[in-house]
Amino acid sequence: MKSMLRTGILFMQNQQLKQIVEAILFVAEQPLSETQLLEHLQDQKVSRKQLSAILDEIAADYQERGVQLQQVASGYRFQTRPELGGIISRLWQEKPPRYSQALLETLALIAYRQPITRGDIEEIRGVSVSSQMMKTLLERNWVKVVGHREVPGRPQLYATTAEFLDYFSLQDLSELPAIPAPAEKAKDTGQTTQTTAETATATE
Amino acid sequence: MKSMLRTGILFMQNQQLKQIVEAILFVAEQPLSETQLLEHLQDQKVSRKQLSAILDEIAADYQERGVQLQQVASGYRFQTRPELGGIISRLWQEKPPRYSQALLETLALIAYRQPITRGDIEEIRGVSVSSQMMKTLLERNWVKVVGHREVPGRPQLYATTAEFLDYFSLQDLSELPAIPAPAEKAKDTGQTTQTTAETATATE
Amino acid sequence: MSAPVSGPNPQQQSLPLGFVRGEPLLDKPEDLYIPPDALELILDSFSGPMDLLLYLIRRQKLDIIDLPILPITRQYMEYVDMMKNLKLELAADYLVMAAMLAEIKSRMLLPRPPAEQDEELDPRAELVRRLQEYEAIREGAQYLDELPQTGRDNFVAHSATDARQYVEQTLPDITLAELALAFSQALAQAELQHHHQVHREKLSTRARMSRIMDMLQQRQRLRFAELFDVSEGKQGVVVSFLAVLELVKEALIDIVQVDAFSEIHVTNRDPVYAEPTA
Repeated sequence: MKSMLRTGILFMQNQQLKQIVEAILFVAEQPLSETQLLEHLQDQKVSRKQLSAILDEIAADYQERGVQLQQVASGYRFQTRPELGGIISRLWQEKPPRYSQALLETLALIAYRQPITRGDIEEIRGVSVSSQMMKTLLERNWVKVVGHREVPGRPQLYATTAEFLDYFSLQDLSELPAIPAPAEKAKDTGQTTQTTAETATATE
Repeated sequence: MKSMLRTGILFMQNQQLKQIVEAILFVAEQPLSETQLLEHLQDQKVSRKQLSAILDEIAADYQERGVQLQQVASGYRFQTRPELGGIISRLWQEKPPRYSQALLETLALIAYRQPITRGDIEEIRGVSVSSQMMKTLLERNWVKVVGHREVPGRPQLYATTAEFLDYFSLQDLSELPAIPAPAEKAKDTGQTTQTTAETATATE
Repeated sequence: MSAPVSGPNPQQQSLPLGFVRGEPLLDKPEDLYIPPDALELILDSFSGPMDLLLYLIRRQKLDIIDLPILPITRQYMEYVDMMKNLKLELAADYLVMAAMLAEIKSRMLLPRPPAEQDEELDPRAELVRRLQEYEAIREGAQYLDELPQTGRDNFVAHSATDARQYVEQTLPDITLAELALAFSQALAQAELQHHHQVHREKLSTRARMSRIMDMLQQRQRLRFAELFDVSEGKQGVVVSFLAVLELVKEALIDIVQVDAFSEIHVTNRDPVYAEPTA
């Protein structure tokens, strides 16, 4: 009878200790070592051995859960299951940014007027083309340098890449939508819209 | 045999969903609403009903653990058992903030009698409300300006926020313990009283 | 209005005043004697004149509804007088209340014509209303203080995660339609800037150059004849020819003829150009 009572108390204590250790680990900003945990549990008079057992129990409890008790160099911490990384990462997934009008026009000029130098683009657009913009297009692998124009300074000539065609699901450049001549554009808005709409559908 | 298999697959799916929901809630920086959770689970094709059941299961799983699933105004979050507060707060050197009687009274007036102007607060408390105190409440995001009363000077109307409810682990204002309704103003009709009470309920 | 504010409730009476530096300040100044150096503490312990007023009423176990204005005013004034001597700036709000109490008192002391008496409200009514509301709010403040607070009673649980490494950097999307639109916008811009005719002329050769380069991008080697479209007429052939010459001049293409009178081929210049060392 007495021993049953004692077991009961021990169970209670054990459960409460588990709760405390668990809660501390979930609230701490850093992993906690056994020594640090023992310090926090001074008032509970826990032995190192007892703590080890409790940590083992917690680890077992969380074996099949979304987060697990993990021992790392500086101690214990809870961590999400490794295989959930992909799904969880959506929490931080940001909406893709948008390219500026300047970048779109630069890319369009390279696509429709390749091979073309930065100077050519600047002349047509009437504003300077930033190095950052060219870098973005080169990094995206939509644009590459195909040569140099043999004039003073030997400016690089830009052209579009196979990746560019792939991205827009084009077989070759001749499939680029026809552009209404600038003069007609003002009158012929209906046509433009249609072309645009068709192409848009084809792209998706 | 087939049905056993099917049950097995369902169990698997359910367990995995539980793991995902659990993990997401443990790493999210803010409480997550059911709608937000459903968004994160788009690929898993979870219905709202299914999610509700999963959340119930998780809540039950954690019933006796050191941390528990808690529903607050802006959604679900895991938080430590209330009775462990004392032990856990000792982990940090700094004492948890204690709010002055003046601040609590001001906050209570806004919570129970919202929307309310600073003038109203001053009238009831018989003392001018310092700008510092309003700044503290606004900076803690417990209180926000929800409009202006259309009287000369157009004083700002204050109301409590979802963060206020989250802080006190409340889901909505109706969970605040009831206090006696405001007495009618000597000159006014009973209309005023009723309006105030209704508005307070409708706000959140 | 349903809840009458009960006066002699010892439970409530002991709650409101709170603590002054850890010492409960309940019925201590029973006879209203306040040692001068304790005044500041007492001021701090009341959150305002309503608080003090309520304290005085409760201490006397009096009912708010039947506010005994004369003794309360007298006691209140004694407090305020002491404050005035010591901490005037702190007592400003208390003075306003003192004035209000004095006004109510005087109105109650003055005899009134019987006709007026029916209509006019009890001068205490407004103060009673505010006291009742204040008492309710103080109850609410008490409730708030007792609610579990995040960071005091419960703590938000967080788990570490390695999931951040799976966050993909998403790149902006463009549709063909956007690209085409951007091109026509760039051209429209150019139209505004350049003289119409010069521009046209220049573009036609350059467009043909691009087309030849385009063709060479898809196929390394083209027959010379493929560069010309007879349906374009003489002018078209001339433009194509000029474009080829320009491309050769700019060293972008090579023209190859193995033997005399054999087929002429146009090839892309050395692919080495694509490399950064070029």
